[in-house]
Amino acid sequence: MESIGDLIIAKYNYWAVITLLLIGLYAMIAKKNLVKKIIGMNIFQTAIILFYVSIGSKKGATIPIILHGPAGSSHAVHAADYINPLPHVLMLTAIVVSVATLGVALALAMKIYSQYGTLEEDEILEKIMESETG
Amino acid sequence: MEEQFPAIIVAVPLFAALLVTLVWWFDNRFCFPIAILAGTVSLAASAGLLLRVLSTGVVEYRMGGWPPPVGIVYRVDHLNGLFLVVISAVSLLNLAGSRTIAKKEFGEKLGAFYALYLLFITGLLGILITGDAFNLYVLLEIASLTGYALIGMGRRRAPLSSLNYVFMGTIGASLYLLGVGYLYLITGTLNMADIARILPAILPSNVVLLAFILCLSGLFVKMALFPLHAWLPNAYTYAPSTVSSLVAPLTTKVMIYVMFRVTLSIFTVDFAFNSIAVRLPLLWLAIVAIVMGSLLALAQKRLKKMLAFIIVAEVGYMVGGFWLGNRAGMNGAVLHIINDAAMTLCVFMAAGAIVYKTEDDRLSSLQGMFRKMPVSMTAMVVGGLSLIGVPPTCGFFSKWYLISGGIAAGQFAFVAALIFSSLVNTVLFFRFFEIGYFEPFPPEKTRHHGHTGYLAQSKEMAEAPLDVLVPLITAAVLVILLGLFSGEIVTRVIQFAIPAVIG
Amino acid sequence: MIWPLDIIIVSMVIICGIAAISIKDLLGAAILFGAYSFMMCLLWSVMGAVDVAFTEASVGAGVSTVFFVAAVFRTSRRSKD
Amino acid sequence: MRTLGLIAAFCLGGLLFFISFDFPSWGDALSPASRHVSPYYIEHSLEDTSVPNIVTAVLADYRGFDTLFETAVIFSAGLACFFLVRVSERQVPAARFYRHLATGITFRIEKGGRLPEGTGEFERIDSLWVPYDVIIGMTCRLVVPFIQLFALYVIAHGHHSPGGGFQGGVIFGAAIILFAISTNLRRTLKRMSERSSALLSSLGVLIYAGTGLLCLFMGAGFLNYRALAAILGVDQVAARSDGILIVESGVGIAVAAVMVWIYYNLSSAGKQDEGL
Repeated sequence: MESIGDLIIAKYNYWAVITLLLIGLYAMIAKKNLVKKIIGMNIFQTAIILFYVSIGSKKGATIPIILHGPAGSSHAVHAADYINPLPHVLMLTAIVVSVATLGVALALAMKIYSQYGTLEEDEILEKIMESETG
Repeated sequence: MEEQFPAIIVAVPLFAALLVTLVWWFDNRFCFPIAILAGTVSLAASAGLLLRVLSTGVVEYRMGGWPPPVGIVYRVDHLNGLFLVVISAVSLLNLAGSRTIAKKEFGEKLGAFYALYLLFITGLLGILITGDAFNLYVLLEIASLTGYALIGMGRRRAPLSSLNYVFMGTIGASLYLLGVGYLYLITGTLNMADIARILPAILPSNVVLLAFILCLSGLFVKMALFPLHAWLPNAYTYAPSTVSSLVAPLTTKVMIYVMFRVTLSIFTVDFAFNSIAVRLPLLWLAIVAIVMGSLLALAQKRLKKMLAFIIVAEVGYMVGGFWLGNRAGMNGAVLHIINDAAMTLCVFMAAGAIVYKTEDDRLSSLQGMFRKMPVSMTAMVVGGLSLIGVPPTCGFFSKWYLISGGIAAGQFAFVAALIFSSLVNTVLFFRFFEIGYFEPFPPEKTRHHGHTGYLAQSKEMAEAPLDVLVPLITAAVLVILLGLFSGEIVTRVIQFAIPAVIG
Repeated sequence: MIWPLDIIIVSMVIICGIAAISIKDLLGAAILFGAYSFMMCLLWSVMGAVDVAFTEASVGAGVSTVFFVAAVFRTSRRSKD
Repeated sequence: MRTLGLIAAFCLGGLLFFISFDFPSWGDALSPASRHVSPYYIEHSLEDTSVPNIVTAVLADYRGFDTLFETAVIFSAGLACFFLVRVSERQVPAARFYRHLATGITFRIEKGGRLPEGTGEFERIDSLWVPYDVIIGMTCRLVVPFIQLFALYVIAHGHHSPGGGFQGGVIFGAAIILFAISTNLRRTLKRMSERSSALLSSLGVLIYAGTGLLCLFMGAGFLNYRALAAILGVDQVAARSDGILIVESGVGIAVAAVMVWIYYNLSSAGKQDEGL
């Protein structure tokens, strides 16, 4: 039987991921300001990156760079000594995707601002209503 | 060279996109020929690959020469071999018709448009061909990112709709990524075939179930299944014409393909259809999508928005057909993806030609349009007949399969929804036909709408230019040809694409 | 992999995340987002994901913040929520 | 609709929370994720590619195809920002500001007024101009070359230490952005024009994709660097290592150029006239 403390230590990373996911989703759904929504989107994406990095971590292992022996001769490498590198690779890609999405989203927000003069979604919708009826 | 086809299909459009960006800072004129050339090469390679799959079976291509669970692998079977040909043909056809309209819509940024267009195609073709769950996510992001940019260049509400699409699209893709993460956590691999090999040993497992739910809900956001469809109508309506005729036929269909792939090749038929009870809820979701999409389409006053809601209903067809879980239903769903790509291309290209000439897509402004633009309107009618499901056109045959699948599965609500949706489409296109053919020109009304322009007032023929019309006619002919050869397609290709387990 | 340190950083990450979406000044939100990214980067380097942490430090805390500041500078700092 | 969305979000959160009890514990060395594929990378990357940094080896070789598209994603982001916000240069701003270099007096010149360009006595300034700070200007001028040098080191040393094309590229781009912030956008544009940033970003991806195609034409598969052995005149393992270096530098060029390009467009709202 494991105690509550052990359980928390074993899982708190996943719970942090869930909290961050919810913060991001909340900002994307409930906030009206577009920049706030974009920040929420980024938090959502980083939460997923944190999830992958948590999968990769391994107790008692070191960073995934193989230590050279003297004169460059490679000694036998044991998988248990190094942290799982695959999630790190995947997450490098995911970080790049998130910054790319950020750039496009900010460009769109800028275009919206030049069109309507505001970044608040409700004010923008009001202006659209006005222009469509009037 | 033949064994390199899978790499060529994806690498050539990517390479062409880069070349276009290099060239257009010096000369604008080379962009279009380069794009057309790249599209043709990739279509030829897809066709060659499909022939090879038909004769020898599944083709595998190892990226960087690494064997499957270690490296990334491309895997082509009957299902995606067929879609590769369809998607590259549809995008090439639209590209061919884009020249004049794009010049008008994008002006100086024409080169950037073609580069983004090619990157978009690269993403979609890559999604179709890849056999790696994470690689699929990266390609998905390429296709979406370029899609956001292309849609955001439209008029009026386009940037806002595009930003909404960014949010929804990111949620969808991230949920899919999270689902893949859960699968990786439990299996330790990202290769689809490898996951499918490992999964049966660890079932039943809550983590796998959650991964399934996450992947599917992410894909549902991306394909705009009914309660999650909110981003689609505005984005497709306000997008530039050349873009909506590219995005509308392709994105949702490719997402539905991904649903097929994820369910059949990752989670396996046994898990998805027998172990867990998601079949009926998803079928009902599809039924609701069909009914609501049709009803909402009925309420629209603008041509492109009406077509966009028809797409929402059509997504319901394919999702429903798939989750019927029998052979006829799946045949119908796969066939309908192909047919729907062709007929949506046809109607959106026709709509693009009309908007190009009149600058107005309100249904009420289409009066007398048959006399002004006979070819475009005829193409629109062919597409419309296919959406309704009238026999010589392709829409009839896939709907026939779907209905017989529904009857075989005993799901009469699905059959009723299909028939209801056909009736609604009949009403929609008859209204369209009535306005365009029978209503006379309004005597004074047009002058009040500032930019309705001289065209609305003159009664002479004013067709779109020839390089728009030829691809449009080809698309219309394609709709009919696909109908005539649908039996061939099903017996030669599609029936091998569906796992033998499904009876 | 020292878990008390880890828990402190995790809570800092969550606090920065909540602060970034609740502050009314958008420039402040951009800076807080930078702080959030930097905390995240620390967390990852504690977990041994050095490459990811390096990337996050240069992208999330560096360039992303610059983009946010540039966008806020060219639009408006005001936010109602 | 909004409350419905929130309820759905919290349902999702609850579901994720309950399923988290089925997970292997954090840091469990025996979890399936660390047992199936990843040991192969850890144990074989050095002999396959002679790259000690496993992440670099996996990134650029085993899963090099992902990275090609990652670079394509960042390239399309640059292109997309340009496509969305860039406005044509022909739009003349409402008013321009000039500063007389000798006296430090600033002028406002209305639209249509005669511009004192080319005399060499005046300098154009931004409409929200703050007098130059000697400390900031000098520090940035001193620091920028060292940052760039560090960026090159990060790219080149990615085989042995954390880092690689992407990180190095971002740092290089950030150095140029720092220069643009500490002086002004126009001066930066003179050193690195928009056209050259666009061309470089496309060139960077082209290096990567071109290496892949070269391997394809050499008879091996796409991105199979082993085929480069014949060209480079080294053995196959070293060819993989060199191939990784080539594509990493391609990534570095592309990323640096795209970061600068996006900054140009975002900071000036597409006018490329007055920056941050």
